[in-house]
Amino acid sequence: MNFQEILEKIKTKHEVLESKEDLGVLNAYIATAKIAAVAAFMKDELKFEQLNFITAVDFPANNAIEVVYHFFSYETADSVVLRIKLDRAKAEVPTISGVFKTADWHEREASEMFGIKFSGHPDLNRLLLPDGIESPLRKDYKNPDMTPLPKA
Amino acid sequence: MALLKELLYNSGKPLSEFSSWMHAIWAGWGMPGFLLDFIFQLVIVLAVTAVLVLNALWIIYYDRKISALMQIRKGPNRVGPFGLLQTLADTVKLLIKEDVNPKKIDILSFWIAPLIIFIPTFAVFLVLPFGNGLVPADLNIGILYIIAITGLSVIGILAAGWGSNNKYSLIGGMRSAAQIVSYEIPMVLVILAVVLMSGTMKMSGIVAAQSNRVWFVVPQFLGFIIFLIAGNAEVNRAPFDLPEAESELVAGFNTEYSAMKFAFFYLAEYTNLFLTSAVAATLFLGGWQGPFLPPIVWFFIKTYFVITILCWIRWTFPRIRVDQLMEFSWKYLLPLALLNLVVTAVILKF
Amino acid sequence: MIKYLFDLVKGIVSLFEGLGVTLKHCFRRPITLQYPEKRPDISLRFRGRLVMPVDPATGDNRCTACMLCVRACPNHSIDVEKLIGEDGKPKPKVSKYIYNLGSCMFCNLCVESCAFAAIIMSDEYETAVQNKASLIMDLAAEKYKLSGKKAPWWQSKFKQEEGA
Amino acid sequence: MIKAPFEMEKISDEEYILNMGPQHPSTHGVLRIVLKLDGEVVTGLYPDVGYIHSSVEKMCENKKFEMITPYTDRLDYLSAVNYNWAYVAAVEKLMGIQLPERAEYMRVMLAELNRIMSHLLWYSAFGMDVGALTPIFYAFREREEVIDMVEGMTGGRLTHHAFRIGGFKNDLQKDFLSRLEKFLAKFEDRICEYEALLINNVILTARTKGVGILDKDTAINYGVTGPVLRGSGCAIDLRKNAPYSVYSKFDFRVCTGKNGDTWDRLKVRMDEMRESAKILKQAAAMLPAGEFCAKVPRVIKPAPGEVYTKVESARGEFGVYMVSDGTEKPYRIKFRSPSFSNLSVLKEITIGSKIADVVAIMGSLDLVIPEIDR
Repeated sequence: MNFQEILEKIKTKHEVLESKEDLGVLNAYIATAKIAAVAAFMKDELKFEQLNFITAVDFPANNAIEVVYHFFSYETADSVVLRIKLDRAKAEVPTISGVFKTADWHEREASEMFGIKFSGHPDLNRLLLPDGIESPLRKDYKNPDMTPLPKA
Repeated sequence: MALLKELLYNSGKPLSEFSSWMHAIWAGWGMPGFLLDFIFQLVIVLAVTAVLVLNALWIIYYDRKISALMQIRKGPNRVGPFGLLQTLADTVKLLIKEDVNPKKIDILSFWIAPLIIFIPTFAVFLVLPFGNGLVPADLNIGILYIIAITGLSVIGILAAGWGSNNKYSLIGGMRSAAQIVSYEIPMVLVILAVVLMSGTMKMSGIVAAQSNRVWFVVPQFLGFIIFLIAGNAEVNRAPFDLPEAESELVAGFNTEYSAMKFAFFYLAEYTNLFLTSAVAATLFLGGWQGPFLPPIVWFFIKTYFVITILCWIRWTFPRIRVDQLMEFSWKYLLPLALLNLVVTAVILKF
Repeated sequence: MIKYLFDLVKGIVSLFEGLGVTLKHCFRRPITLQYPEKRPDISLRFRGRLVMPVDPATGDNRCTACMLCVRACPNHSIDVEKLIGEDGKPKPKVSKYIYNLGSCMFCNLCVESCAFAAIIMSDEYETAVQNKASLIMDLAAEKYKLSGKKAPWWQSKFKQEEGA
Repeated sequence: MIKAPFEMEKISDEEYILNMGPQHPSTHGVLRIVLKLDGEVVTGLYPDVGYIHSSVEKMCENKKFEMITPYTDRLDYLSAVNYNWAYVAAVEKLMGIQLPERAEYMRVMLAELNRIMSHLLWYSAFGMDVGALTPIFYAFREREEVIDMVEGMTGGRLTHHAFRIGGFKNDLQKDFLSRLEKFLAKFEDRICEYEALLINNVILTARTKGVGILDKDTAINYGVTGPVLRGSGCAIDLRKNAPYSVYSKFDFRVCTGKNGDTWDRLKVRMDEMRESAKILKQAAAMLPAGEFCAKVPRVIKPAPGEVYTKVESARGEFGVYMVSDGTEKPYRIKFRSPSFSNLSVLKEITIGSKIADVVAIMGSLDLVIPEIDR
């Protein structure tokens, strides 16, 4: 399937806000509240069984954090990226850990790294970071301990 | 020369002659006889202990060399010629190290555990016939004594596990207790079959019973195998090294032990290995009997043969799981040992 | 029942197979390398610590203090100070080449970036030192003499590799 | 690094908490597993990761593209070549660099040698986990040979920094192919020896068969990849399913297990070593002459865009998600590491088994902690 076909298929059931092609891979923007339903649709109907990863990209210029869901289908070897645009100040998105178990840890990681709240997540505890470090992967993160390496 | 030969080949007679000769002199000085007996026994105990400690050091070296041979490496070769002094150096290092007592330990059981393990291990050797008549104390119930005393070490392991105040130690101690208790039974049943065949519980008697007939390993082959397995389990060596399973329980019951106390455990472990092998050699391989060489040499050759087999097994097999360990003992070894006993009894009767 | 017995026999056979493997290895040559006395034969391209060897042709290092290696280093392990001549102007020569072994990750990017092959990853692999301060070293002052099989390779500016 | 949730819960009188790690002989790194135990039976489990989190992703945002390759070595120090590959392929895809044929084959050869290296280390470590102390010496004997070969090619023994963007820095060393041939000639027999010593041993099969059963659907649902997934009976291998580089030209089998238990995972890895040897033989025969590096601009500035490249590493699917904004440095890099997902399934397959099984199952998952923590 090329990206156009996949896009058409998603569009039959769910609304796609915006879409683009990036090196042959479909990037579809989904409404925030819809993500769990779309993920379930991807898994059950379109046979995208594998969720490769969930992460986020911070765009302070647009005041947006984009959550990226990367799917892969073992049958057709196609990839699809679903994206959600979030407000940087109020980043909250429903969890899809009920659909994909692998989302559990990936959401925890994205949550602590970007300060995104995944509402409905069963165990949104810290995964990798110790207490006291808040969303280090945001572009405006400043840590007083973070000094540049000494010049040799 | 003749005396030396006599001493080597038929140690009992010259020793008793020497003893009565000393008694005569002693009585001439007007001293009570029991005092001399006491001194004699003290000397014997010290001699046996010294021999065993040195022997344990040598076994450690031997084990390491065997493992090196199997693992295509060279093993200890730095301290002394061929690394012979390596284990001595290790022991000295352990003895002079700082003695660490962790917080919140049960100090009494923590301290007493190495001793409880160490002492019975050495006490057992009093009834082992090293050569013809070379028995420190030839008890009538020698084999019973061995079974009874070796059973004591489980208390030490439990005490170590409990006293360390460490969950790994506790699990290790518990595993060890369960393991020793369940493997003792098939072992005792096998020994019982041997006793049936020889008609005595005296260790020297069991050896003597094998002199005119074949060694018991032939009629009691199944028994010998069961004894090796159970004995291997009793000394907590791979594949039955669950109490100190490194990858699961860090070091099991000796997780918290260091320095001298650890050295005690270590020496006791290898002495136990020697003990099991020696008992196997005595019960099944004809003890000290053998042509040409002096009896004591034969005794050690046979013992080391068994040790080599146990080492070979240790360095080849993975560890067994705890429930399988119990299952193996109760479901396979025990019925087999019982069968062995019954068949032996029936054959002897008819 | 037959399957049970079959499995039992198979299990026992598998035990003896394992014993056979270890027994077979008893008669193979040990692979031990008695380390401090015998050294491993390390390859030509091995990346040990960074050195700035003295070129025997000129008796000095080849560095021109162009800072390419400083820019190529991923974790700022290299710092270069240019030689200031008597007239107060910087010369294309290095006065101090400071290398932090502690943060170096032996990626070879500095050597690859160098246009003059002034630096090379040596075959020194025993780089432990007593204190952290001695991890930071001045390579220009060290006047390292490259020897062994790396020397001709470096002489040819990494152009030609000898046989092996 | 948090307190495990069930620590706060009420624990019955029969149960207790055991901290396995962060320093424990069988967690293979700095991993803490909190176990709730009833005697020896595991009733609760909570993996606690992050002890060596080094924020590689943040670091990479401040590095130029060519500087990041050595960092990917350090994510998984056991199969560094494959990790290089995923990263380098991402940049190449963004820049549209076409590799010369020879470079592709060289990459395949190094990657397969690397897979053998990693599996051999796994084999020895697993032997240690289950209490067999001899396999490590046999496996390391072969591993040394492989490492020597890769060292001769790249210069590094563990963190090879093997690939550069666009190909290689050096050609294969002259004796590489002859050494490879010599090694492959005896490797098959050696694998049989390994299997006789450990994998087929009845004690081990009794310990691992029917233990830690991971069924197909759960595995896919948890995003498990690599030998663990194939052990569950899923014939999914990125080298076959989404062939990258020249993998489609080789004839090899995707090894799978039947029941998804621990033993299947072991067997899959042993078979995979054989398949890797097969690929190596073919690659050595097919290796074309020519250039080993493509023409790469001196300053690496990919076009703006996003890319996700994935390779089948020794542990599973390793992917690099890269966002470029057209500068010399990546805007965002995400490393999708296989052990991260593989560890998350541990709780699912361990509860109800014994402590010894936890160790065996963890060994069969073949975790490398730095790539989980990153």
